[in-house]
Amino acid sequence: MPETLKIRVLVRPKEGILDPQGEAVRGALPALGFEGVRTVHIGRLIEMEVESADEVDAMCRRLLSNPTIEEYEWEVVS
Amino acid sequence: MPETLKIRVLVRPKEGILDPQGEAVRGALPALGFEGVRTVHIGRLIEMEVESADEVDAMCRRLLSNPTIEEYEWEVVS
Amino acid sequence: MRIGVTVFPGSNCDRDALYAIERMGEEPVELWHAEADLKGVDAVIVPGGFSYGDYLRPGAIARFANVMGPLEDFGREGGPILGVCNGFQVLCEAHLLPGALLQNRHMRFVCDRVRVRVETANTPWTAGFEGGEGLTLPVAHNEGNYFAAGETLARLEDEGRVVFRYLDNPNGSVNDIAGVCNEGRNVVGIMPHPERVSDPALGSDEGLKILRSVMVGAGV
Amino acid sequence: MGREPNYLELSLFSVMWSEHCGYKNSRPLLRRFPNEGSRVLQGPGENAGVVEVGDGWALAFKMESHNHPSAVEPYEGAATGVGGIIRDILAMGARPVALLDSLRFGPLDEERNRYLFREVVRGIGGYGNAVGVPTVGGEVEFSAAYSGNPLVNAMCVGLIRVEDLMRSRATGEGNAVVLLGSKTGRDGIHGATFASDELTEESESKRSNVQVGDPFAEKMLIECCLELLKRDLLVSLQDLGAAGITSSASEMAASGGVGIDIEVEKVPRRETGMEPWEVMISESQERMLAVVEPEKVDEALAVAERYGIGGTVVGRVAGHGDLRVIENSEVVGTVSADHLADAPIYEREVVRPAYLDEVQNFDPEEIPQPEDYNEVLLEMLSHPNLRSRRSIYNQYDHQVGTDTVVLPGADAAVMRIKGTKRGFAVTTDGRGRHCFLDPRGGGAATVAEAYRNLSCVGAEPVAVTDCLNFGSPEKPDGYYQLAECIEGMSEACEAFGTPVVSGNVSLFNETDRGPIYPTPTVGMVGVFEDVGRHATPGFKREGDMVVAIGAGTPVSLAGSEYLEIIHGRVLGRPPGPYLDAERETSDLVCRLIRDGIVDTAHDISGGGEVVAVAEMALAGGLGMEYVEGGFGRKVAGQGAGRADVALFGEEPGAFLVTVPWERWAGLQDALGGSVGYDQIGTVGGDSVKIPGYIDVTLSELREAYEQDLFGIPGEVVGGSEAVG
Ligand SMILES: Nc1ncnc2c1ncn2[C@@H]1O[C@H](COP(=O)(O)OP(=O)(O)O)[C@@H](O)[C@H]1O
Ligand SMILES: [Mg+2]
Repeated sequence: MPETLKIRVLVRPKEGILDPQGEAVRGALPALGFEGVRTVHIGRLIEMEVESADEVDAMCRRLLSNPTIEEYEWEVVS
Repeated sequence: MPETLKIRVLVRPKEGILDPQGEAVRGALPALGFEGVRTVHIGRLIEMEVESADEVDAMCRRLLSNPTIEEYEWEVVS
Repeated sequence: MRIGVTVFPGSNCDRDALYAIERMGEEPVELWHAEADLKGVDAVIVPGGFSYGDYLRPGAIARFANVMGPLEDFGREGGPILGVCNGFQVLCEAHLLPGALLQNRHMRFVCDRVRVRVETANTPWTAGFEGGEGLTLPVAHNEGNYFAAGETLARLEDEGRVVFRYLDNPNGSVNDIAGVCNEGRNVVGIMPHPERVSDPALGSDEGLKILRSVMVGAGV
Repeated sequence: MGREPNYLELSLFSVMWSEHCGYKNSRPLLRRFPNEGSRVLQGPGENAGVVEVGDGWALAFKMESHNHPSAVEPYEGAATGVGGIIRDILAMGARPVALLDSLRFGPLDEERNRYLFREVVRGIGGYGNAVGVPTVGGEVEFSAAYSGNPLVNAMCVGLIRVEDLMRSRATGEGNAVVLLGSKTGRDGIHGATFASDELTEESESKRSNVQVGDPFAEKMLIECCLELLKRDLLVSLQDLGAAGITSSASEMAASGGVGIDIEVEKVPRRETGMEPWEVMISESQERMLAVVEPEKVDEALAVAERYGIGGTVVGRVAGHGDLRVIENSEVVGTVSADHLADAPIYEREVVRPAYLDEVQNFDPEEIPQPEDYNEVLLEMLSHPNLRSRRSIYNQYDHQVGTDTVVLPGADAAVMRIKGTKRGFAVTTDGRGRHCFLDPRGGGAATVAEAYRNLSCVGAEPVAVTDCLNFGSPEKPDGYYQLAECIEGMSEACEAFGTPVVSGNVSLFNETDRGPIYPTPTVGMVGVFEDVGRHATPGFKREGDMVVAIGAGTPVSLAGSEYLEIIHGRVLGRPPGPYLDAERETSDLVCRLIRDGIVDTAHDISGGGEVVAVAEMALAGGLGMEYVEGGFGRKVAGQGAGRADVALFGEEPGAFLVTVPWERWAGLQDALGGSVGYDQIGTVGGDSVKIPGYIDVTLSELREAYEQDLFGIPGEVVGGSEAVG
């Protein structure tokens, strides 16, 4: 079996796109006694084991994120 | 205004927990023309600006993750 | 008239759409996701449901299914396509329609009946209406909050491509948008479910008028 | 078995003989339930009960609890509860067409209870909506008795042609045993039950045994199994529930009088290093076990592939009567299937608890009468136990399938059967407080309430499924409550002609705060010959006469919502049951609807007559004005005396219906007999008016009634729900 690479992809809402989950979490924090949190944004974490990293960027662009509303970054973790 | 720290939290299903999203994506990839992907796991990315990192761990435990089925890690990004 | 209904893994309003077409007296044709074949249909409905569980993002995976190739060609060549709910999400993901459907602003799934206005009769799926008519239609979705970036939105409005607008917005959609069409006006996406109100036995058949409109355009 | 069992065999026994699978505390009591009737095609003992509707159609239905998993992880606990009950229906060969949820939580002023409530509702919606089965009804109540021990009971109804009924009976030596659906992981295997030296404390905290639902996999499993049945490829079908392959295989073997060999290494796994016993008892979700004739195996596996789900031959039907576990050709465990499926039984003495005398000792004279009846009505309507459930059921897709004729919010859901004029109605009901105050009476009242709810949509009630949620049967109070509730339910089922055809038991519902209220919940199904002839509670026409119909049974504050909400007391012994009179009244209302005389009906239930009127007014968007002296049912002299008793008191067996003037004569002809009735007022205007007592506008009523159940001001979110 070929060696595999561990890839980590982070997908987040583009700036200016509504992020109701992030809003809700930020709003809930003070009541829990957590002060001093300015912003919260919630996105997706995708971790994969792949045989080659060649297609990772295409996957991110075409499948794992929706460019209309999201941006992504990825890296090889190990 | 005090300086803020950028925090990144990654939340993923605990070991042994079914990850239906990851399974479904992995299962669909070959048909979409993406070969060579062995495993896919999907979790949450949370990015925050905070005034201090003191309480980040407590926040992860109490609000940002569900400790029954999820694990988390966090770091100061900048 | 032969009207196709795509069936993706996880579609769950496919049978309802097929049934509504049958009630119209037309011929329903099932279009299985794995087959790259539209079987010569005259129009296509991409039904609601949870294709691939809505995992990752609603419509994100379905958009790559084999049936989508010929469907995209059909759409580009002017064939009438109606995407309902998850079908709307699939068509946006496939770039047959502009914009995206975000999570409902209140972050809850919403199943309800809402008032909607038909904004234009100039699409194959609204040809049977006068513009401005009101309808009561069921909604059932978690990601129905329509979003399009500034210029795209402005163009949609300028070109009269907002096809349906909510009178009581259930999800936070920009400009109360409930449905839009493509530049060619033949591809329409709508969040509410016309097929759920196509039978007087369930209290209303207001939705049939949308499904029947496609026959007006086809000169049937 | 003649020798010491090995570790694997012990673990099989241990799970199979747990209360959940073996019913060792409840089985003797359950025999009391009547379960025969002319429409019954399948009584208890199968995956679900089945009744005949007509025109060749039948309904399979069952209710099941997922209380404990939901207390630990509410979203997934509720979701997998829905998934599990759907597979029970599927195992009968039926297409699941309706879901209902019967829920209990502690009061919403506690954060943990709010969290459990919100997540359970999200979980039910998350699963049911995606799997494409409409959630058409249910019920919910809040009481301190359920704090920390929520009840999550899910019911599913499936539709099937009579000739297509499937049974979970393995037959035919040499037939293949096929595992369908998701891969097997360590889900639901509790390190605590099976001390295993491999698992260190650290690895325990890093991993989780909680089951996570995959509605997408379930949807594909449903379509796959229905296709297999349509193509006649199955000998037998069984869902995998508690105790996984062990329980399914041994039940299939025992009921077919055969044995089954499982080749454990063939079971597809999600995790590495699983031991045979782990594979055998894993509770991984979204799996089914099928028996297939050898020559049909290839076609069956091809169907599974078309639907993108796993399909693997994991064993054979054998001539011996054992469940044998084989790993790489070596037998690693053998137990007699009969033996496994036949857990030992405990019978206990039934002793009346002392608390009953205390709580039943109630003097209504101690209760002060209200000064402002408007305020009381508004306070009652805004209480979580009486408030509109819209904020719950609007999170459930209740229309997918386009068969829902009467949507949630009525007394029962009404469903049609496409291609026929027929239909069915379904409701779930439970009366925990009443069962606590009087277990036998409460058990009967639970069944009677369901019967009324079906009657007032116009359906003919036919059969019952139930879920017995109780505290510990090992304590005398708990055992008494269980035995007495069953007795009361049985008496009512006999009187009403509605046999119990399926059910489920959930015992040991206790926390350090004590046991829950004894809460048997009932799911009842009724049928229509003409589903077009149904009624709903909402007022429909200005000028309709509002008529109260009753059996002349007493109205009382004992155990009422009014007593608890307004006066903070849970006391008294609610009147009844009066089973014959209740049946007569209910049947009469049903007949009025079937004959087309009445299209608006509602039973008088929690909150009493005025709450019922307010609900009818709000549902229809029309007010009502009482005739002078009409308040408080005069029906057979009830409600005389105190106004609060008349207005807010509860009673078994009373209804409100409306008719236009032109049908008044028809109504009177039909009523006559021993059932009492009175015209109490007229539909119209935009307020509810009872001269001398109540005058509230619809918008005031709506403001109280339509508050969001989840929108508690200043609430705090916990866990992952805000993010997940
Ligand atoms: N948990 C729930 N899920 C779905 N529907 C519900 C739920 N709770 C209540 N409902 C809907 O609201 C209606 C009224 O509920 P309830 O007041 O308990 O009715 P009743 O007193 O007639 O038994 C139910 O029949 C059902 O349609
Ligand atoms: Mg009722």
